[in-house]
Amino acid sequence: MQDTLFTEAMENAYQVQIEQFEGPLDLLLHLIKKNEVDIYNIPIAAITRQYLEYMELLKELNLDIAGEFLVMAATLLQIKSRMLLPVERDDEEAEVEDPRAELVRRLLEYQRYREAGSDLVARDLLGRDVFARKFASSELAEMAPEEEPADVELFELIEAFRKVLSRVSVDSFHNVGADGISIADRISEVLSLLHEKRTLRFDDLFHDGMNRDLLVVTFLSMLELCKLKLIRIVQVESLGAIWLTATSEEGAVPENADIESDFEGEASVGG
Amino acid sequence: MAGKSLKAIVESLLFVHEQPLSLDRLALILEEFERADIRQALEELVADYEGSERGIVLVQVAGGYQLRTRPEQADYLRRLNKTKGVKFSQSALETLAIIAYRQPVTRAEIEYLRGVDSGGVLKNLLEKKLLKILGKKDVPGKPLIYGTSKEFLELFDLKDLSSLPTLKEIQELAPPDPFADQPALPLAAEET
Amino acid sequence: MAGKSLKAIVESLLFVHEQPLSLDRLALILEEFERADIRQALEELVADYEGSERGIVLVQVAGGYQLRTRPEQADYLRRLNKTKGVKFSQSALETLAIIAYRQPVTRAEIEYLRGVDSGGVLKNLLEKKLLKILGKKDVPGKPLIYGTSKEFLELFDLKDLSSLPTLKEIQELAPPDPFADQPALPLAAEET
Repeated sequence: MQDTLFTEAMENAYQVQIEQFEGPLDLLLHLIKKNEVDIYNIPIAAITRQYLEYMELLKELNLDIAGEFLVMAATLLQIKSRMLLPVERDDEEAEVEDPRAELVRRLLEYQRYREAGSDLVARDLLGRDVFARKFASSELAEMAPEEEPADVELFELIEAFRKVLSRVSVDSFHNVGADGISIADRISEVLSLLHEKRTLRFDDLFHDGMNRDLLVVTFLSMLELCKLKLIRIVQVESLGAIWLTATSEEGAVPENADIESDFEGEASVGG
Repeated sequence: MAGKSLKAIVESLLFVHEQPLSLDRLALILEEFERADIRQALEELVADYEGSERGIVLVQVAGGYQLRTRPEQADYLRRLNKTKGVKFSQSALETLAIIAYRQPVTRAEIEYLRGVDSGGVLKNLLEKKLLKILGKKDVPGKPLIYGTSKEFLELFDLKDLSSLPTLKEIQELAPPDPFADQPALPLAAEET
Repeated sequence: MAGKSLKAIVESLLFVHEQPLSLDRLALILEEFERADIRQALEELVADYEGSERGIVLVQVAGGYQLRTRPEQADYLRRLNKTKGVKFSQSALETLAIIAYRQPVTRAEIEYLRGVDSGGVLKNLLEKKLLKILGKKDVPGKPLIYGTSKEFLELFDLKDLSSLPTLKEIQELAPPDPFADQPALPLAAEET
């Protein structure tokens, strides 16, 4: 019991320390600093030993070792072995590079960006140190445009596409209707509901308890009804509720549904 | 030194707060100051803004104080809205995304993917010249087929359509990793 | 009469606009005024706010002008909003710094410099809109290239990318560095 407690305490202690390292470069910089050695003349054997000890410690603690740490361990060992080889004197003009040079460059560069990062965060950050009016002024609200203003980024475009695809699972369409309700049945159900209520919320047709097949059948029924021009599906505002209306009923159709005339070629949605 | 006085503090609070701030609320926030001093700071600020040739005034509304633009400025402010450039709703973005990635594509295909009528959005995107009609599809009904335009590429600063990032590339950035516990072997080629 | 001068108009526009306003944009909105006059109005406003005992300053940031509170006021404003503001992890900061100074940059380059997988951080920074995808690099594998966004400049109070503080030179520590000036990274095939 005592033992377990002790080990756990140890583990926690190490974990705290381990989390400080962002990666192998971070760890190496730490070791160099701790040993107070010249970064241009790293005692590679000693540093490699300490690095491997640290890996060993992680392993003993049963902690995951990220692949990058192992790659670096291999690199260090490789440098160490190259340091042991005698320098060939044959071709004088091509100066042989110190095996450590590449690593030193990486470490220095990494350190440079790490410092730049802390310089960045020490600036007067908007929302932390300085504040701007990050809300739509009431003066503008009265004359606001209908659509949300947005500087759109490529990433947002992809995210929008991803969201669409996640809503429509393509393979769910392949195994429809093995048992349960048919599209034709569901169509008449939707129609009779619409007959009673004139307009329906899209969400109302999907209940929590519905199985996947019924969801798909319902969705396909709506598409079919659209195709047959028996219903209209409209969304008044972005992210707002989606409504179904029977096309025979004129009144309740929101404004932005007046597009048919602009798309004669598309009027008969078909395929 | 600027910015340290109570007046400056009150001004900055009024500046960043969306709703009017009452004296009570200010006194609560600025607990180390006297209520009377805060009141005086407010009065001075009202006078400062009123007196000089300013675009902003400090007014008393709805039981509090609020910085507002002068009514004379309304015409100019309205222009700000007009020149906001291309605007995107979520539905426009979705539609644009589908067309960008699935072109050539018909309206029916777009609506199939989105699950909602997309005529209005399409019209809007065509008007903004972000889309173009590529022709008619050779199927019954001869539906129009859509693609993205040169302006689309310009908007997103893309050289050509092949520079559009794929969904896969984004998903690869941070995939749910089923092998999280298995570190890559150090033997593998250094591909990081 | 107050509020009619160009300075007052510019002030009110700056006041209501959420993002920094550039001189170009202002010149477009205020078409009946001379660009030079608008510039002068801006300069006078900067001086007005700077000189007096004010809680607000007019700063140049992200390619435009924006009214902001003074850093000295931060403590009081935090009481109002109860916001802690943005928090950055070490990895997010490292990654941002690399991208800010080396853009356009690929994921492989970032990971080489950091020594660790950076997909998750990249995705996170993209979602926070601090980065943008600039397109694809014209090398085998066509990796995506990244840069910082306007929001990045706004957040870090930077006028533009050239006002980033200069990177501390390696030379300070060492003999003259033959590898200065951002050498191309020794990455083989650019596969992310």
